[in-house]
Amino acid sequence: MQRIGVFVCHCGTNIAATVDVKSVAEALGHEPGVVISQDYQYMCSESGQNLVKNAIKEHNLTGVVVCSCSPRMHENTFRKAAAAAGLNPYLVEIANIREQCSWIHKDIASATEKAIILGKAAVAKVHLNAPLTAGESPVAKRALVIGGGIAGIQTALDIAEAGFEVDIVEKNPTIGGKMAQIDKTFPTLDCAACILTPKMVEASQNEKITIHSFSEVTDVKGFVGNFTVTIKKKARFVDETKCTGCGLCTEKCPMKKVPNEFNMGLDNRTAIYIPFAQAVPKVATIDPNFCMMMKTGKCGVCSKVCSVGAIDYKQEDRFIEQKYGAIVVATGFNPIKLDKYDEFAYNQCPDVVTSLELERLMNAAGPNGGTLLRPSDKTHPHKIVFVQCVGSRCDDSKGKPYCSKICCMYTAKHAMLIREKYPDTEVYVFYIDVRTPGKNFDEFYRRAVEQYNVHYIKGMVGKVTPRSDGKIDVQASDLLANEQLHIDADMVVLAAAIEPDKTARPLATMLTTQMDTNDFFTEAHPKLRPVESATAGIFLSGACQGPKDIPETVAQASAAAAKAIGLLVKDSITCNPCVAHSDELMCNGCSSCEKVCPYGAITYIDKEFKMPDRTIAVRRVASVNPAVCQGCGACTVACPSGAMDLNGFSNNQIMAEVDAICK
Amino acid sequence: MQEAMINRAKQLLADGAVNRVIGWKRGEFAYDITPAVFETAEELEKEFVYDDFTAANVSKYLVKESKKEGKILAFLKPCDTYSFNQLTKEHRVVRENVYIVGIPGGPKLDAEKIKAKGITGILGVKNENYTLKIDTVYGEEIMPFYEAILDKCATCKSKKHVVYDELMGEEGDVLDSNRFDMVEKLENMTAQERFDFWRDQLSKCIRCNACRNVCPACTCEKCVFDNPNSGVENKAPADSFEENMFHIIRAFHVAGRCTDCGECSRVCPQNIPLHLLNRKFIKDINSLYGEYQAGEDTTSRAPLNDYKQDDCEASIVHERGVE
Amino acid sequence: MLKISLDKLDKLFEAISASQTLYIPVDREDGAAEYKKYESGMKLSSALNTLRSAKDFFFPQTENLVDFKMEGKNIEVIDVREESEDFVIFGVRACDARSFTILDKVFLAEPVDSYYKNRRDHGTVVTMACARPAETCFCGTFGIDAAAPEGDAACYSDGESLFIEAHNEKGQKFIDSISSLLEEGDTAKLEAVRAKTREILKKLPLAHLTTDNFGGDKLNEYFNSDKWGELSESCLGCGTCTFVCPTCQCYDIKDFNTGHGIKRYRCWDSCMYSDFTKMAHGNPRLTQLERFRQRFMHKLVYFPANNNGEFGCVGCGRCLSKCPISMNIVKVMKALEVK
Amino acid sequence: MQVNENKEFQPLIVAFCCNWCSYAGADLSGTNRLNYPSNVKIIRVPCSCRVNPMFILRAFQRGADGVILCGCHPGDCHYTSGNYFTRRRMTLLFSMLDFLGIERDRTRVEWVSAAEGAKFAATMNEFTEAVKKLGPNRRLEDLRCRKQ
Amino acid sequence: MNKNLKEQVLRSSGVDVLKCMRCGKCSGTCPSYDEMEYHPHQFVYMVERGDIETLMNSKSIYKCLTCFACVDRCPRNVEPAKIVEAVRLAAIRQQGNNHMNPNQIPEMLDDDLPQQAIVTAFRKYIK
Repeated sequence: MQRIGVFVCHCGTNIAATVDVKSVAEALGHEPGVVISQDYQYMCSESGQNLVKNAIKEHNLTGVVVCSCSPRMHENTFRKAAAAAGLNPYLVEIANIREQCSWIHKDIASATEKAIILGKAAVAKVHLNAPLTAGESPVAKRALVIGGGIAGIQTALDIAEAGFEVDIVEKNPTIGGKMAQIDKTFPTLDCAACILTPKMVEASQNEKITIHSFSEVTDVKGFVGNFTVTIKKKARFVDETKCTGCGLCTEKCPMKKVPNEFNMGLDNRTAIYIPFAQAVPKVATIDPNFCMMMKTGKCGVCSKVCSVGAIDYKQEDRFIEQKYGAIVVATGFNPIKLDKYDEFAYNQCPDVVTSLELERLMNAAGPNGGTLLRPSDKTHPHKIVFVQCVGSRCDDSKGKPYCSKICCMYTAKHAMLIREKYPDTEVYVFYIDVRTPGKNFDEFYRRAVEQYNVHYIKGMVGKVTPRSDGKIDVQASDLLANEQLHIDADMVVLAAAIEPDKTARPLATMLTTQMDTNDFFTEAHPKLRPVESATAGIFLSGACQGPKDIPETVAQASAAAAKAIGLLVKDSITCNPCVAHSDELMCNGCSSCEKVCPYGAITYIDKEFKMPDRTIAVRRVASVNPAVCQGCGACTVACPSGAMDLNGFSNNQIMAEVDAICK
Repeated sequence: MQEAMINRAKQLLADGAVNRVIGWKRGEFAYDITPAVFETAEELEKEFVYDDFTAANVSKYLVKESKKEGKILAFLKPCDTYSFNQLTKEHRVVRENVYIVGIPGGPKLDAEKIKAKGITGILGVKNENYTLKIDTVYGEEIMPFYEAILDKCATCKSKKHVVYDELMGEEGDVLDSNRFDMVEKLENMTAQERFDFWRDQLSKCIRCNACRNVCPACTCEKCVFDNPNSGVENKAPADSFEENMFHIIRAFHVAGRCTDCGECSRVCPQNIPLHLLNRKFIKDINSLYGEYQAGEDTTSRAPLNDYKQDDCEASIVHERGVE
Repeated sequence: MLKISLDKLDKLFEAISASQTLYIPVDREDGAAEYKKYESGMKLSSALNTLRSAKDFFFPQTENLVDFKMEGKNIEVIDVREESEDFVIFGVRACDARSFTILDKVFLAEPVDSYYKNRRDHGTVVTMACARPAETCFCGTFGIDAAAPEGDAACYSDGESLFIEAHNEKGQKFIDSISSLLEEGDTAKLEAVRAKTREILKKLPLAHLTTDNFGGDKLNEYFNSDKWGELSESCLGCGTCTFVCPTCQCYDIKDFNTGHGIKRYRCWDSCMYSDFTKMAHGNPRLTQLERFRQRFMHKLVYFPANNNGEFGCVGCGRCLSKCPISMNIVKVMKALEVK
Repeated sequence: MQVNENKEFQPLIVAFCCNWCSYAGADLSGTNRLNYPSNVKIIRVPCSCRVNPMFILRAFQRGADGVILCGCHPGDCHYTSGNYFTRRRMTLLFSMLDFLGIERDRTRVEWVSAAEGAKFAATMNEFTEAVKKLGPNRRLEDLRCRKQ
Repeated sequence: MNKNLKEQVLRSSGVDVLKCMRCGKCSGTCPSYDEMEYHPHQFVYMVERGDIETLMNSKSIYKCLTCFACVDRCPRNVEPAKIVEAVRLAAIRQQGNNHMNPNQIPEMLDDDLPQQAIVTAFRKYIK
């Protein structure tokens, strides 16, 4: 016979104002099996919890029902309290009489009646609760970081620092990401390469870190602590272990007309290339789309000049499989394509550039060796117009609905750098709002205005028209002056919105993590768990979760690392005991459940059974791996015989709730 | 045909290729034929029958038989092969233990249909050029063959065997049947009319479980309706609700798995058109998720164990047909 | 004998139903016949027999026995029995009429089943002689004369008139209540019809089936017969035979929680079902073979053993035509019989 | 279900809500004090795909007048694909109930995210109204369970 | 501020002025900018404030070319040109200020009145 305790919380007046808690406690006291039914001011308080604990001991309770706030709030609190008093924590059920009762109903009579019914349902369910013990599953002591930008590098370094093996998977031939392309950083104006490249080197030299450059994740199986990841090492046609990065091949390669992605296509590279001088790993890669040898079979220059014989035209993609305990996603961002914004003439005029292109134009390693020249005629621009919010803050049909966050600051940086280096150049910035929250950020922006005389104009550029004389007519409104301006600019710089990398969406599917409509990864909680995904063991680092500047990215990278380390230090993790299980005697082995399981938690075994008709039979039956199962219950409905059931939400428990509600 | 089948079976038994044969056994009258397992040539000679009344689908028996020692020869009609394939897909039969000989199917005859004509005291039935000559204690009676065929044969979906080791007779084609006509007719009724129709039908149910027990898709080790722990078990429909519950859930459990073999309606002692429930699911699946024929192959995903991201919403039910 | 013209049947039914509930077999849309409560305009079915047997009237498929209400630790028991009202079942065939005798032996033996008795006391069985027996009929095997049915009162038709005679007091009372519609008639033609029926009965394919080699003393001959295996191998384990059978009388008692009380009801059970007579220790008959054997041993051996040689079958032939795989008591008897 | 001669018909609505989106959405409508009728009683399930058609029929058997099933928006399932299966199952089940002549407006599936407290409340208001219009569930009830 | 007028302009234009984020791109792109006393972004803002009579009395409503450049360029799909058009329409309607009302019609009808005229009147005055 069950001995159930019912505890009704007032939650101050939150519940008690619209629910007559005394009558609820009284009514539930008459339910079968209930031996004690009490109400209390704040059940979640320490004294409230003590009330529960004492009752468990005193009445030797076999089940506890707490009528209080949402189980999403305090289910854990009361489970822990029960466990402390020696009752299996899964013998606790919560009736949600606050969020789903007192807060939504005004009439005391009907709210009280509903609270009683919800309480009865919880009592009916707890009658059927079984004590559950959480299983444990081992943790593979290795982390995977997907993406080798500053976010991935920082995360990997921090995890390695804590003593764990960590692999970086980077789809490009080198790590470094966007930061490697940036010239200077705000608000300190120090050189990006100067602070990034030491980290890249550190990563490459750290014994605990393995860098899989020019590689992609192609498959993810498993679950927290126990992921099995397949990594495709794309063929770079150069043996990484032999190549010394001497660069001779890149000098000799006859195919020199390949647009250089590192410089945003503003200059060219060779078919065999090392993206930039400080690339890590400093290994050449052959671009098979342009290599003469690969395309026509005639050339082989690089192979001839390579003294270590690293060139291998026959190399194929390789797949490696590795076990990981934790995965950190750091897939970063890209500026959006500006093709559809005709009004800015980006596709028509080479002197209309994006901000990232401007970074390369100004960089010493860039196409012009650091001198700012117009791409069209290589002359000094004397009038430059910056356009903010290109594709950001748009209606969905026009662009990205969000603020890209970094543009205001990097534009101020660009304006300032140009005015510093070329004082004869006039700089106009057309803005909608200048958004500069952050340490020393607004001061930085003010310096651009006050110290460098950058013209900030509130208003948006309506149309950019390249003129035949080489000038660019920028037509814009000055909202404060209430006039329309025409500026004959030499260059126009567009602050293109940023978006998550395209590889993120398929990756999210592999990882079974959620994304928002903009393809940014969704964090487990927007405030309290900003670096974890909702899928256990998957963490988020950098701009893949939302637009971020470098300091924020690094901060999140370290935070993600800390979370991953917190997981990796454990030898095993406690599993959710509310998982599916199959009654082997009833199972038909039909494979329906396996087909709907998103985690591959169900396998089949041939097992010998003593059948009810006294015969021995070998039968195919389903077996659930409790460490893999996440407890969704899809299998329980797919199973026609009802052999598959779910702990904590069993068929009978849910039906008992239905019955109690419909009583 | 029968002679050829007996000969082939004897040959296979003699070769040792199989050690048993599943087929049909002669009864007391012309029509009361029982599925049976034969082990010897003598038994085959004496009792094996294949004629216009051998409608029973023997594939379900193979769930048990295919797990026994040795190989069994199964004569399967086209519709039976669909059931067999579906059972193979669900790992309910051991394919290797069954030697399948595909045989031409129906149309098969329904003794009830003959009796419904007022013809009783049947002593023998002969098919002469699609006219039935029925010998009765009250004299000879005549009726057209096609007026006595089983409903399931009248709406035959396919005369093609989807699985076999060898074929006897000519292979047929998948047919363009009119099997959804009745479902459509019901869909076009008002909700009240549909309700009345089904209340009328389902209230006849005596819960004998014949539909379930004959169904090749219902091979559960223990049916939820027989399992006292399931909370829905019952031996008799004590209430109109339970008639609904049993038939809805049964149809749902076989949805996407039912091959539309029609055995449920054939065996129903109360003549409830149960196949309409299954066909409703089949029709919905075809129209909402693309054509799907259960049992056609052994690899495709059952529609209910599958999804597409752009599947229609459940609200589609509110938007179509007659309220 | 008293008679009424066949074209005046309507008047007869009207008269009966004016004083008590009358049930007659009528044709259903799907061609099968079933008993229906008589309402004006209904036509008596000409079918040989109803699809379901007439046992429903005295032993319905489900029947509420008692209600419980629970309040805290108190259980209130509510007797839901109601005294039946008088009713007449008209047109019962000879086989079904005999089935009541068999059911009586079960339900009216001590301890008397008061639910059954209540209905039995209030029901008047008016039988109807068969004129066109079917190939599935074998009532003769059990000593039943289809041309002379039992029952409280019996009817015979000569094609023009319906003749009625009483077999007991209840039957006489029934006839008295409608006597104004009846007239004395000449039975010569009727006797000719009956003779013809008996001729046909003799010609039926199962006419020669006898129970000579079955009975209460044959336990050892048949229980371990090696025939059971092949006989039962095709059995689907459905309950069709038992549910259409006029003599099957097994039932189960179950409780149903309505949410606001408990209903204790009984419903037909079938020995073909896997959980038949399942008890705390488990199931005494684990295989379909055992369950199959139970049904036929019960009808052919156990029942006669306990009931002075009365067999538990009346040869109505329902199971012959309704079994999904056409396995039936006739095939069992023929296969099993040791002469 | 309760019918009182003086009061208007108050339907009983059973709502199955998935733990991750819709139950949280229901909580949010509580947090935002958005009213919906007390006729609605919520049962928490881990995922909408946990809801067996039998539960829905059971609710109708026991006196529910309407059953609504809420889950994450397609594509947002916490378990990645659960609600896709739900969608197919419920579409077919509801279609079958419709085929049997059960009123369509007694059943519904709605996707409610954890952020859509307002949608949850609006949905419940609407659904309750729709069921109220239909009156008590008479076509799929168990007479034994009817309250006197 | 004239609430009814605002209501009318919003309804007839179908524009949600609250979507405007005041970037001024509409005015930045407007070819008639210099001709207009009030510019597209001002139209949106002034309608939001309910200051519609001012716009109706301004020549600006006739200077708009309805070229839809602002509609095309607006990042937030506010569609200023539709606002201008709606204000223009409001002005046209008010000129007569003699709306026809269905229940006035019967007494105005006589046999000589062409049916076309009634239909036209409805089109003109009731929208």
